[in-house]
Amino acid sequence: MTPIPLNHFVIFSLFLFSIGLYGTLTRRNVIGILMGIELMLNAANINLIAFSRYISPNPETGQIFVIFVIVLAACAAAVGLAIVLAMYQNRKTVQAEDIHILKW
Amino acid sequence: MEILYFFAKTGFYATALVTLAAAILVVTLRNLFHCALALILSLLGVAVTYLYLKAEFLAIIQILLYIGAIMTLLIFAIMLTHRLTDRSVSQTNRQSLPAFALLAVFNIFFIASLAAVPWKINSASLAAKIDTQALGAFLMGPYVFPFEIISIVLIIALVGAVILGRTDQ
Amino acid sequence: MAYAYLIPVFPFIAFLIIIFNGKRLKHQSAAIAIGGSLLAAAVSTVVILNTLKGATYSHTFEWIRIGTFSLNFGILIDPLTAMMLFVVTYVGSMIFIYSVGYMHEDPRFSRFFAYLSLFMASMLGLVLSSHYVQLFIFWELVGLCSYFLIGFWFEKPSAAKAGMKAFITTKIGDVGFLIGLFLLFTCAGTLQFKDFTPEFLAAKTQAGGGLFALAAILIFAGACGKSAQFPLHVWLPDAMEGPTPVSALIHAATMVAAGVYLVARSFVLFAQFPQALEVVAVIGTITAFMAAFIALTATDIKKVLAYSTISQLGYMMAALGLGGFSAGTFHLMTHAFFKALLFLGAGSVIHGTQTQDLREMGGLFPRMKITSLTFLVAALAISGVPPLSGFFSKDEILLTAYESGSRVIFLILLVTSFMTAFYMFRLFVLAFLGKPRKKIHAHESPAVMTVPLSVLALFSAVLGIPGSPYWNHWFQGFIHGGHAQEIHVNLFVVKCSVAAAFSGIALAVILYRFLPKVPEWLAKIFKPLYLVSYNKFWLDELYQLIFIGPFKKISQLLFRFDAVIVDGAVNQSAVQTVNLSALKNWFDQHIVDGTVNGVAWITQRMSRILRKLQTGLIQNYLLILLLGLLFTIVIGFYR
Amino acid sequence: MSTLSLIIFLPVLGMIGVLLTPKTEVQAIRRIATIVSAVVCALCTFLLFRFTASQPGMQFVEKIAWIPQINVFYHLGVDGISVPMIFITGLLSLLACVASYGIKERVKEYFALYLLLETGMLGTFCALDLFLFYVFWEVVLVPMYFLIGIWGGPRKEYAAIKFFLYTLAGSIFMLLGILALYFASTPHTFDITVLSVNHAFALGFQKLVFLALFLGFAIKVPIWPFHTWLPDAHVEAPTPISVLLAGILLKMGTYGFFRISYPILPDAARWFGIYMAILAVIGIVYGGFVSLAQTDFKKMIAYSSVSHMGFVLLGLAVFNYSGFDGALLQMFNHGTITGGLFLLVGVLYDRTHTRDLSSFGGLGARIPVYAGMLTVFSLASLGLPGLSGFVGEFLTLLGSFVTYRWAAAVSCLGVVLAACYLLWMIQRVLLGPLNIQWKSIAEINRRELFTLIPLLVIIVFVGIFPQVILNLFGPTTHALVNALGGISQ
Amino acid sequence: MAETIDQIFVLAKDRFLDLLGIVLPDWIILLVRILISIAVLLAVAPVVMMYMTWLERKVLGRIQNRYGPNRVGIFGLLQPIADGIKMLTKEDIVPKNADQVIHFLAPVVIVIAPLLVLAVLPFGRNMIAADLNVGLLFFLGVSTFGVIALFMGSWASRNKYSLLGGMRAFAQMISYEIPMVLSVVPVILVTSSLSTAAIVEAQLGWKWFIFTPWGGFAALVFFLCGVAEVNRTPFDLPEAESEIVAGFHTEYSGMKFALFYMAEFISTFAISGLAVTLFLGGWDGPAFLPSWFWFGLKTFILILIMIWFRGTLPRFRVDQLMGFAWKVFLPFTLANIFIAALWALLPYPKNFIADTIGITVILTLLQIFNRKETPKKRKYLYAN
Repeated sequence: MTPIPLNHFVIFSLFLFSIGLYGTLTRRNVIGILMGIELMLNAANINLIAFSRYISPNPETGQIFVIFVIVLAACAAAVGLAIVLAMYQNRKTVQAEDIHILKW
Repeated sequence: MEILYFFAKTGFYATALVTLAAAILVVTLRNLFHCALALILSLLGVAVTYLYLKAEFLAIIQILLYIGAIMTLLIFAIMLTHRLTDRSVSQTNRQSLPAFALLAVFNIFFIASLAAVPWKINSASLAAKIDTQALGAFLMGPYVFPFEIISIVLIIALVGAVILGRTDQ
Repeated sequence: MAYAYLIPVFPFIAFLIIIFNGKRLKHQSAAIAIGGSLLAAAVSTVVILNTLKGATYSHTFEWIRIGTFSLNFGILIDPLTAMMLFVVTYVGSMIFIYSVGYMHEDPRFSRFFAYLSLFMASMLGLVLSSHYVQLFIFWELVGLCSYFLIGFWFEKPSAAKAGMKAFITTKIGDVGFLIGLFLLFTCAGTLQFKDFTPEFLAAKTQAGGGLFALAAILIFAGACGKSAQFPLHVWLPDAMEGPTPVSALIHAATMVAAGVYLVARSFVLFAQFPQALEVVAVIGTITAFMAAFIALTATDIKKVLAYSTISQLGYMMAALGLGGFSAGTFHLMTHAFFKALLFLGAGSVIHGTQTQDLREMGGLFPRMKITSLTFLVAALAISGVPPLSGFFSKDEILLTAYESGSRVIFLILLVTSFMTAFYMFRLFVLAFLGKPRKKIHAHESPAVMTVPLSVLALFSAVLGIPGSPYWNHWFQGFIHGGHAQEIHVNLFVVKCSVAAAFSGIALAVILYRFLPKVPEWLAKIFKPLYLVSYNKFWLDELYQLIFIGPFKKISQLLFRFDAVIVDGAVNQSAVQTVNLSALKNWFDQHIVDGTVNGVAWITQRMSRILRKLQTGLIQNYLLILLLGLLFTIVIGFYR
Repeated sequence: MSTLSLIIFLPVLGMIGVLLTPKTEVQAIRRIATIVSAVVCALCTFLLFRFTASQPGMQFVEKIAWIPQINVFYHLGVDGISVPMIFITGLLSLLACVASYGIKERVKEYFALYLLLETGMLGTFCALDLFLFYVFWEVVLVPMYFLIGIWGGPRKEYAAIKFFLYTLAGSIFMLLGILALYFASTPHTFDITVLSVNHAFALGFQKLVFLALFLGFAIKVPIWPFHTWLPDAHVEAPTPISVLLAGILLKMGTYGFFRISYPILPDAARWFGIYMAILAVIGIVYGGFVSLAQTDFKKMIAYSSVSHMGFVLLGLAVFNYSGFDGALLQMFNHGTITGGLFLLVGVLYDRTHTRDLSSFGGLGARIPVYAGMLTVFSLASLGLPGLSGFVGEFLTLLGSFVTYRWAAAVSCLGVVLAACYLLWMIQRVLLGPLNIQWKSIAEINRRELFTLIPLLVIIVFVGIFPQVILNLFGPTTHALVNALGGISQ
Repeated sequence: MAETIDQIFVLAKDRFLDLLGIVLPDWIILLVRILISIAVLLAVAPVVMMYMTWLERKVLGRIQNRYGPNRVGIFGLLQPIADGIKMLTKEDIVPKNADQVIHFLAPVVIVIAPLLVLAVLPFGRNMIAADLNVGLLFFLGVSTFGVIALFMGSWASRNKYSLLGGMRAFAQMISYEIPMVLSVVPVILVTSSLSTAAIVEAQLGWKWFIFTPWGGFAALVFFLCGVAEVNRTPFDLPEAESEIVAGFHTEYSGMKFALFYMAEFISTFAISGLAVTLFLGGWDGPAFLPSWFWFGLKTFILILIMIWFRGTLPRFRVDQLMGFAWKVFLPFTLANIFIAALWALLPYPKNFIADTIGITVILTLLQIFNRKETPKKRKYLYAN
């Protein structure tokens, strides 16, 4: 039995990342952007685990880093959503393009 | 038994396909609620991918944590979007085409460069079994410092979120 | 002898007790003060008796030491000290006792005794000092007590002023004294009394003694201030604002004699320099005459006595200046007793009549017999009627003057002697004889006052004997440290003296007892002279004109100078700084800031074009970022 | 932490404590400030006794690198010159703190600034690094400005600004001098001990630097004609601040001469001696005359400070043992005596709300204890033997007489003038008929007495046993005189 | 004999697979082995659910002094089947505005989660469908899927009551999940395993965790959180009929409604089973009866307790509900971890005492801090 080639994981994660990035770039809704970011983070996680499993002599490092990333993602989500909430309360919108007070 | 492994491998590719399909739905669907559900599916797929990488603990953690996170997202999606079904409003901005083009170029370059890399596979690592206990020992051993830092960051984020989200009474 | 330091300590302890418990003690404070002075007197007596046997004592300790320089204070007991101890403790004790009666009604009774005790302590410290600086310290302290006691009834503005005048006037002298001390120290390198021997001085002044003489004269300036010598005598008459016992103790018997004591103590120094002695003699003579002249017309009973004191101190100074060490000191002693008696008698009169003006008194003799009699004894003594004490001492001074060869001084002193007798009996007649000129309820003073009067009268009467030919001039020998002095009696001088005394007495009695109109008539005839006397040579006014007025002017002027010029300069510099700042501000706003604004304006123009890049859309930025990333990758790929 | 740092920074701790107390808790704030001041005072006394007087060098030295790039050290130490100053600072701070109970408004800010001021003063007397010295010197300035400017009298703003700007102008020159010393030394150093031992600068340079430092110190002393801020500041400042101003701040100027100008610039010091003597004599006489013209109680004492500090300068100008000892003793005495006088003025002002001398009169009969105190302090001020003022003036004059006879002789006029204005003041306040306006004036109370008695004890003690305190700084000043090549007498 | 009865289901499965092994290749056997387990669970679960409804109605009836179902079959034993037929045949109504797809998906998804978690429950000795080494986490993780499905259903219904119910359910379940997970941590700590089978092994021989101080309290917390997780009285706010009609399943009928119901009951069963596994020794019991019997007995006792709750307790208020989770359970469970650690560290008599003291202290502190706050009398600084 041969294991699944590493490149397949990497390409999978690359696609996942690209899709997430696409969402981040194109979504008008801030929540949509957050979703895109979640996807990107997951793609990164896959890479972390895959590389540590395949390449690294210490296969646990990737997993541990993924734990950290998940926690940080949770933090980011919490803070990000709080910001979105505050934004909505102040400006009654969650559209990214409506929020441009820093323009000029 | 080979056939089972074949099934298993096929299962991976199927999962990957489902995951990517769901991800595409996430970024293209108009309805945010649907997007979120698609995201769940996508994340589930990632969890399964973890299983293929023999990271059971992480797979479960992925489900456990992201469900809560996405539930929250859903709530926000509902609370903060008035016109979920309003078809007249575009959900994407005007840069989808350049974004797509750029990403396509990016992917092409990436894959092209990837093919040129000869990975040195570490077979010992590949075969190693890392159960939850071992992970815990690592977390409490060599990685205890980042672990503690992360917990502090978590607390800070928590407090920050509370303060940001508080309405001025 | 080793217990001599206790002498000033007793009164000082009394002072401490009284000052801190004044309110509680009330009249008991008198007992404490008297106890202190009597103990001092007792110890003094022991010391004096030892001294009489020829013993001297000195003890020093280091007070300040800076590098090689040190001030060694201590106690020095020699015949001069012994004599002063005798005067201070005995007269002092009598006056303490007298004060109990005199001050009985005063609300600040115990304060009075506290000050008296402090004075007593300081005075005793002064006479016991073995070092000029130590003496200076006590010198100042007695001055302080004098200040307090003159201003004792400070509710009277005149009293308060008199105290200040006394202090400041003597302070002027003291400054001279201090400079003299510095000079002396610089020249001699020591200020220890016993170091000043003729041999020492001779060795030091071989190169020339000008500075020494100057130092001596400056020290004499201090004595001038303290002993109310011309021209610093003006404070003493005013000092009569104090209670009469104070006048008696401080301004007649002891403190004012401190100046004489100082000159006597420094006699070796003075004797070495004739110039200094001359100054002393001249000043003393002038003072003696001038004060006596003023006393002729004074109408205040205490003022008469005050000028008399000045005059007598002038006598002493003149004697010292003429080289009559023993004469001066002898007169100091006798004068202390009879002048104290005179003041106390006057006090008794004032106590009995509640007035000080001679023109309001008269006919007191029947009502105040003891006072009158004792006063008479003192008056006779001061006039130089033999065989009372004043006769012997004054006679010796005149003798000294006569023998010094300076006839002018002798004559002046003789005239002064005549005037002394005259004004004393003018006083006596006006106060005690004749009929009361005003309705006064005069009454004899209580025993506590009359007994000291009697004791002092006794002393006044007999104290001349030790210095008289009858005792073979024992005192003179004693004061010179046991060397018997060869003093021959000059009968001419005696005759002159006695004649002056009796003529003066007779004239006074005749003029004021029997021919009351004549003095007024005389005053009209000799109006200029009368006015000179009556207005005390206009010295106060003169000082006011040439010193105090200008001083005040100067201070006002300097104050204005300070406010306008010095402070004005400071403020003006501030104002100019502000003006300059305004100018700079204009420059800053229009030129410097203009440049800055111009640059900013250009920048703004440019940025208006560039700011289009800032879309404010985060995804736009992200896209550009991605583009950049891609660019980098491509570069990296095809490098 | 060693003693000196403790002494210096304890008030800062107290300040923090005060700042952390709610401003309504006036009682607690006062208590904190008093306790801190008391502890500092106790430590200063402890220092006084632990100090080995016979050694001329620095003791209790602390040296820590502070800004090593420019060779700045946190360098503390005391010798015979600074120990009495530190002691009097600790003592007066405590007494003035107790006297500050009369402050009724903005108590919290007041005590906070007060404690900061205390730190600045103590630091100035301990610093052995020019940089550190300058820092503390300026630390004194700021709280003083506020203390006068907020709690002062009617013209407080004017007085505060004048004080601040004037002193600051002086400090700028001082800073220039310090920098000149720094750049002239090799290797560059701010260390006073090093500068004074290892460096012999050219006379011309020394003169320039001396002049710069002189301006800084002269304004603080203040030396005529730089004195005009003093009467204004004194009159407008609240009583305890006047006490500190007169008792300690003025000493910082003369202390600067002792600590910095003289050891580092000995040649220039000798060269300038005669001019300093001239200024001193002018100050003494001028101050006396101007005091005589005053009708304001506080202003009179303020000008008397000019006169008295003139004596210090005179002693400084003569370069011999007695002159230096006298100057230092006079500094100490002036701190106690004038401090006491200002406290007494404050006592009277609290009761009558006027300082016009002509409006009093006859108070001696009504408030005898106060009168006694005022009299004793005045007498000490005018140099009555037996009290401390005399010893200082005597030694100063003696020392100056050796070098400049005329100066000493003219200065004696100052003594007479002192007698004049002080006695006249006593006459106008205490003597004469009672001004009926004050017939129910209250006697000095126990708290006020507490602030005066320690000073009184010191005045009497030093007056009678001056050798005790002379021994304290004698070795140090004598070493300084020897180093300056002065006369050892 | 007892051994045979104990292992009767396992033996049956093995025999069957042996028979199949004769004709089929290995990999099919392996698949079948898995499929059999799945099939059994899928078959048993609805039956259990059906008779749980019966049991509930019966017991409730007795509590309310009435009979309960008694018409269909003896004691109404056939009532669940009748109900099932009724459900299947009822009209399936979908609201016009509803999100069709999600409205359909929700009941499907919701039933998956409780069925999945059954896989890691050890029903008896060797009777575990999948002995995962992260079994416990699997249970907890998968069971949260229920929330998603519930929310999907509530949102898709386009009914404000539904949505409110969904929101409530979300808040409640997320809140209670935290103390629930934390209350499990001591068990993991002591057994150092996440495998449910291993946990049961650790308790064999009457060393049930409920008998330890920390275990007792953890069990209590876990059980109450479990009740809340499955939205049963007194935590049934998401479907509070007096407030929001029927909550998230207002717009469901027919079989879809039945699926919701089924999910709830299977969840109840699963949670009870897990509580038994974690704290009550799982299938451990006197050997005279088979292990699966003991497991079933204990589970049903817990289910009966839940029914008893429903029959006797009123509903919580929303703020009380949240407060209970955050202010009482959360701090207590956190402290409990520490106490369990003490237990694991110290020797026997000492750890008992330490734990008892610790729990007393915590309870006291909790009581003090959660005391109803009576505002202090206000001090007026400026007004009077």
